[in-house]
Amino acid sequence: MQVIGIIVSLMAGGLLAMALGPKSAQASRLAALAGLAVATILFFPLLMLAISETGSGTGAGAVWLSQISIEWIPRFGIRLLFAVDGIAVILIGLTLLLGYISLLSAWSEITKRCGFFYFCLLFTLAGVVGVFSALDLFLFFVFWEVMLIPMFLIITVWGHENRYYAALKFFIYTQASSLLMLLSMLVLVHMHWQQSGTISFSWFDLLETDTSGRLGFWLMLGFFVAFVVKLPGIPVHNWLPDAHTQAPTPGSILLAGILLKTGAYGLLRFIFPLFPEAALEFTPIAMTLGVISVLYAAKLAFAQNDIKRLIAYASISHMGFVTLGIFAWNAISLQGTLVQIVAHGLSSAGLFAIAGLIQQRTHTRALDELGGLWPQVPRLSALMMFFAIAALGLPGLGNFVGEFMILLGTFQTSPIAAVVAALGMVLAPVYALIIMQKAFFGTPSADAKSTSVDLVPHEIFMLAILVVGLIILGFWPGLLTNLSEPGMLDLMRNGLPAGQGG
Amino acid sequence: MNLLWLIPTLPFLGFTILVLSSGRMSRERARIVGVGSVALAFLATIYIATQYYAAAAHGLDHGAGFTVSLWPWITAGSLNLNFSLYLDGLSLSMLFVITGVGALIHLYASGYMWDDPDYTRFFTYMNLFVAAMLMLVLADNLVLMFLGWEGVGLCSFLLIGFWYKDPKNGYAARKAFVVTRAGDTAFAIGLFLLFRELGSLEIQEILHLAPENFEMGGNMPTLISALLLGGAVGKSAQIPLQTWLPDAMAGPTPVSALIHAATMVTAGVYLIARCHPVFLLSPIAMTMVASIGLITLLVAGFTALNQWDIKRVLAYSTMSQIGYMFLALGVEAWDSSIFHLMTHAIFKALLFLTAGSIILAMHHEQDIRKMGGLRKQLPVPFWCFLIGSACLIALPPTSGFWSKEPILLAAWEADPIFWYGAVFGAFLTAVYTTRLMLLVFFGTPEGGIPKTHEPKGWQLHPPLIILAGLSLVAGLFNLPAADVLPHAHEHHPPLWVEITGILLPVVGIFIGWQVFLKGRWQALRMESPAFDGLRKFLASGWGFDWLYDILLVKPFMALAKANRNDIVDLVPKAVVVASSQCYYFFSRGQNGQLRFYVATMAAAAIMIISLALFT
Amino acid sequence: MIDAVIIDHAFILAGILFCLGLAGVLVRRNLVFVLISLEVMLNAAGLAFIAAGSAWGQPEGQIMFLAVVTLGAAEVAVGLGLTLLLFRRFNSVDIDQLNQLKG
Amino acid sequence: MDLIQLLALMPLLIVGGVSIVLMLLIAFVRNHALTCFVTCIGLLAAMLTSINTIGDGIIQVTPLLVMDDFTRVFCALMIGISLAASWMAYTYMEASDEIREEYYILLALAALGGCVLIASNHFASMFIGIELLSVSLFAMVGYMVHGGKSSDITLEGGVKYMIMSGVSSSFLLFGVALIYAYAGILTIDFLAAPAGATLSQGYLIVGTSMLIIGLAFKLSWVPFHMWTPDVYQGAPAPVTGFLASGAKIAVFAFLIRFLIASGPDRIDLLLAGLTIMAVLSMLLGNLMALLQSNLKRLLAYSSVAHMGYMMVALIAAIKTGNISEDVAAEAIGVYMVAYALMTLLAFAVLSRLAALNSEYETGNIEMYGGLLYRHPWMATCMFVAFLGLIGMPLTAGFIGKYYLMLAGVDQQLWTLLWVLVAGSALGLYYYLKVILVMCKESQDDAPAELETPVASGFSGVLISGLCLMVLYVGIYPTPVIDWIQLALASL
Repeated sequence: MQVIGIIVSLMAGGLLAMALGPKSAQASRLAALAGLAVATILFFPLLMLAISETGSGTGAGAVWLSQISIEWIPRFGIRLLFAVDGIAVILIGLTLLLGYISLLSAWSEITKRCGFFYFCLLFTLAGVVGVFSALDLFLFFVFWEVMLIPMFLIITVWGHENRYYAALKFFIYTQASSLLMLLSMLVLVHMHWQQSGTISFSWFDLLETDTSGRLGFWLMLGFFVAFVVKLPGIPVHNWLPDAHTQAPTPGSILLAGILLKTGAYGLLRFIFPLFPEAALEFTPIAMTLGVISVLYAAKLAFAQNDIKRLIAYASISHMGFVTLGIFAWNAISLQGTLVQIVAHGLSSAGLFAIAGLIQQRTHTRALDELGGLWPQVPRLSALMMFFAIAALGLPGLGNFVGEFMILLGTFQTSPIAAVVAALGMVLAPVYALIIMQKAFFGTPSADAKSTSVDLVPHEIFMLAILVVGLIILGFWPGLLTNLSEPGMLDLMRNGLPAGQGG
Repeated sequence: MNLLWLIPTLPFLGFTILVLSSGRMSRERARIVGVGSVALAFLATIYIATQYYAAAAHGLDHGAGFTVSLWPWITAGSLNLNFSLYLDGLSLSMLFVITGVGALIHLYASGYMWDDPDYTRFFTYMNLFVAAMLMLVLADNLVLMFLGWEGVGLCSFLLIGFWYKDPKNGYAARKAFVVTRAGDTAFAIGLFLLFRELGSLEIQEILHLAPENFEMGGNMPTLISALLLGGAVGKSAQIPLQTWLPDAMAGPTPVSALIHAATMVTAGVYLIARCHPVFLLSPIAMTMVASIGLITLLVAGFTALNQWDIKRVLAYSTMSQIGYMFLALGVEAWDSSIFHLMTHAIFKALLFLTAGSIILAMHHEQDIRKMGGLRKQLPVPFWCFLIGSACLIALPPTSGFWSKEPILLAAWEADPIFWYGAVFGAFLTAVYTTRLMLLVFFGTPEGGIPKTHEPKGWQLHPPLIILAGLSLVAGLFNLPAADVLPHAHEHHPPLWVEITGILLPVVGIFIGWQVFLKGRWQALRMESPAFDGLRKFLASGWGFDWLYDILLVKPFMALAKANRNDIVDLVPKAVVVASSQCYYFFSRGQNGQLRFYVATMAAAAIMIISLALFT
Repeated sequence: MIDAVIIDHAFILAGILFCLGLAGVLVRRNLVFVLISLEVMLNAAGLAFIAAGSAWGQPEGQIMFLAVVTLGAAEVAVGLGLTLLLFRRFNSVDIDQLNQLKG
Repeated sequence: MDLIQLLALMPLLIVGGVSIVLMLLIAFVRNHALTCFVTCIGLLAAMLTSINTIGDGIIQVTPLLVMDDFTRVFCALMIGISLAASWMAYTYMEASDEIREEYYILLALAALGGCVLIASNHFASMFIGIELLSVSLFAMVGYMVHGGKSSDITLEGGVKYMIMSGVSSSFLLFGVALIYAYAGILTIDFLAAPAGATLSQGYLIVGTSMLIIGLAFKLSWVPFHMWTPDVYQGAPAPVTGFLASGAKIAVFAFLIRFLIASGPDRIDLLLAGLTIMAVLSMLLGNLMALLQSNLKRLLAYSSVAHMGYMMVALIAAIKTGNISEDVAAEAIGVYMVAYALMTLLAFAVLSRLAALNSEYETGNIEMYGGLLYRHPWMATCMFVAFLGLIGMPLTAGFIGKYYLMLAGVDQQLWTLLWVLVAGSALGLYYYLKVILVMCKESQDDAPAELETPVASGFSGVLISGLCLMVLYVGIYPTPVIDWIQLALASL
């Protein structure tokens, strides 16, 4: 029930911000903040419920924390089915947190048409929260597509130099691939209709359909393509670097922090449980894709000259680990995937926020034009150092815990994939530290316009939240993994083919 | 005993205070926090040690460790690691080395770095380093050790690249980080293999489970030990992954003393000592460890002979001394290798710090060709350097002798070839140490004895003197590590072996004296053009740098430059071109001619009717 | 009932008429003549109706023919209106001038 | 034709009456506002009567027309579309110096033609309906001939439509004649009625094919689509709106009735031709629209593509045999409603803007640069229309596309579904291009515009109404689905 409250309050906040927009930018910011605050207040009971569930510690807590189902289109058994389990609570929490971060970063960066910007921002958040909590496939698809529009607008209206190309590419990639998902969803529902006589779109009913065989494989492939495009996996990742370089900083934070996670969540929730046999058969190929994304994206990241583009490729490399973790499909790698998702959300949000701050100060993103920033902006550089280290997976921070658990889990299923992916850990410092070397160390290049003032309090506060988040995730991942324990075990049981036990 | 968690938290606390102050703290307060935290950690270690001995005294069976479990760290499925510290003889002795030598080096550094603008930043990194090293040593499970392992690597990166103005330092720092990270990846893969085979990553559990699950000499223990060895080799700068240590000298000298002599580089030795039951299960791994030690020992020895930078000579000598420790581990002289680790930490720190004073006195001049005859102007550094060199050469009364001798004897016991190599290494050490001594303190460089003014300050001399005293006396301590590690069986090699072991260094000193001070047998100095190729080869660390450059770095850079914007981008571009070509092709058909439209309509009609009729 | 053969002949004639009309529309450039060929095509259809009607001996055929003729007339009326406008605008009735809308 | 049957025909009568009343009204007083008002009220009355007579059972009025729920629902839709066409024409006509009143008479006649077509289950009434619809459209397409400089392209559009439509009607007629020769009856369920066939099967095949060719022209399926872009660009915006939605919906409604009437043993030979046409429509429609620079031409090709999408459901309907209770017919019905709403919304906004500056209609898409900042509400409505055409969820377009896909999946039409997915993926580009242009920050000065057009509020109401309906059908489609099911049940 609270989930609908969260979505509605976010939308209301957005509309209010838009209404107040023309009057004063400050009013629209406060309206947006109010919307987000109400959403967080509604989120807390859900969190408390989740924590109390894990209190039982034995992981036997109830899987589904809150479930609500309202009839929508009776002709096809489509229902407004919102259900939240441990995994969804964590991801919604991450969305709200990054909502605050992008709001804070939009405080100084977005000047024109603020009302409309906060409208788009909050609607993206609402769409993403919807994706994480919708368990009726039709409803999931609706949220999956609806969250695209505000993001598209953010890139188009407030983006940088050639934002139209980037927005167009972003929209077409995701929309075209989700058409494939729509097709496979419909065929799946049709199979369920033939096998069980009732037509329904709910995830719970569709779990029972027997999807072994050639058709099942094609359906799984349809879903897989849609999620890998969003993830993004290697063959279909080209939209991310362009979208990130051209999006405004709050836009990049949203895009990297949350929108990529919907792809990972989709893989987690829909591939294995609905198509156990097909997914098992597809695992080797998926793992090779994952490994290639890790290594190829890392190499590309190293070669980039634009900071945001470099960080974008770094995100692709981190998301390569997620594909690996999911297709290993055992308890350790799945929990690792969740930790990796949250950690990547925080660290890439931090990296993009700082890239934005650098651009605000030096009006350039090109690494060869930057240099010797450390003496001018020591605090900003120290924070950038922290996030760069988090990105390369230093133990004690969230990314390492995620990557380590994924690799540990993947090693059980296919050692070769894990070993080759572990090379990614060697390449990570190569691209992460190149930013530090080119932008922060060394002497400032001759024409560098050094009018940069160090961090302003609200910027530090924004980055501090992320730093604390990463450290907590690094030292106490238990806080997260306990929450998702029941949900993950239940998911795993559904994901294993009929034959194999738990 | 349950105050054990205090030891790593004190330096970490120092680190957090310095970070949060972020530049607003004055130098004095920064110094107190920086040095104080490590000193307090040392006191805590002493307190813990007294409790440890007290427990050992009334009947706690020897070698039994004491664990303090703080909170559940990573729990998922069958993996549940918790954040717990483990103390036993081995880790206690390591604690002594880290906090003891660390505190002295911090004290020295507070004077040495006094006029450096980023004073607080320096101590922030140093405290973080000590905290990470303590975490590494006290970790109860291998993943926590990995946390310390990588934390140490990070701090070495930060400290090597401390003077970031000069891009070369940045490059050296990144090189160190990436090379050690390669080793760490091997270590991580070893962990995965261990987890898959034994189902647990707790060190104590592994040490019990390993003998039961693996048979002696099987390929699983060999593979695991090889991987762990990979990690150790990366961190301790042994043969395959040693190219980063000489470049690491770009950092300030106290950093080189603390990290690249006393503590970090010994992490590999500690790892192998800690996991010795696994290594014992595969003789092949043991011989690998020993041979790596031997080869590094010799390669480093030869290279040190041809170095002109004072810190690089000491770096290569560290590399060769750690070679000795690996050799000791390889020939199952476990406790003597840890003992050598302790003594080496002391006298190598002493040598580095004195070198620091000399460099400071010579206005940051590190090239020993420009130095000479400094013994009068710098008395304290001269005597300390002399004692340090004596220990390095392992002359009888010094601690160096007490720790190196058993290694040689154990080497003979295991395999005479190891002994011959080790002894020749000792001879080389004697030669290059004497060379260093003479070139810096005796004789006169061409431009006359340079004007130096010795840096004053109460923080500089006391640590040197304490370290000098310790390096003389350290031979007598018996480390608690002995009761954890298996006892080396008594060596009783033939008499001539012992005598050559002792005499050869003296011969080395004599030759060094003759060649470098008396100027005889100039050919030996290999400066004539005939030896040019050989000298350049030896000076560059036997060409490993060149090799890795060709094998790895160049192809990666070329590949990166080749497709800066990745080729997969061509696919969407191709789709765009194809569809616009189709557009142009069909739009030619739409030419606005009415009669053409009717014609197409008629043609289509005929097609459909015929299709209907004839199919 | 007239046997099938005669009906076939009638329909062949109607078919030929239809194709001639279609050819007329294709070939002629003058709008008036295009309208005439349109009429020819419509009447061919009308003829077909009559033939079909007589084949079945039902009056529908001829009723349909009447409907065809009237509606054809309506069409041509509007067509001639447009021809008038075309002449006034381009002072010629050549339909090849109308090729501005393309691409 | 007793009283009950007459009353049953009430919606058609009212629409016919409207056209006559208009003619008389114009004879006395030429007042644009009054004419428009009368048309709207008349059409509204017709629509309401047809809506509340739903459920009165099937009344066969003369062998030609049948008034069952199907006719009532789709007549209501048809009249509603023409109401919208007249409503949006008011602002458009105010801005032009053309003589305005005759447009509404033609519109009423066209609506009447459409309703006759929908109500007909006899070839004679079908033919009359189509001819009435087409001939009135000839005049409407070429309506703005006297107006300013763009008049010669309107004339060109009119002539082209007239000739092509004439050819296609003759094809239609010849086909009907051949069918009549073969089956001996002129009602549309000739396939089901096994009259004593004396002539060879060939007559039937050629006859049906020519019938389908005639209808294909009207629905602008690909080989017969050549006229669509030129006529859409040439005709004035409200007429194009009506042409794109009204004309097509009426013919499609007739097709459904024809398929259901012809019962299970329909001719499978149509499948091959239809599948090819469907594939070509979907691919060519989208491909040709990719780099279009004129908005109306772009919408023309998009309508070709959308007709292609609807053919998927049509083919699925043909293959299922008994059509009434399955998904395919519903898919066609729902898609018709959705498509009509979206196209009308797009053209309503276009004609409203064309009233401000004729360049919006005839000029390049760049004219719409920065529209989001000059006319926010207009841009948002256009935005919703295009998102609908893309098939974005929460718009009617998505419900329509979802239904089509389900119908396709139901009959395992894998190739068609793949082409549908590829086509709509291609289609994304040009719809997004327009949306992007609207969001573009246009540096050069805004195009010269009249101050707010006359009675902008009047057309604003229509646009907002249509926009909300597109979203309403998208968010809560059940009422529309129930209507369509009701209509199909009574066939």
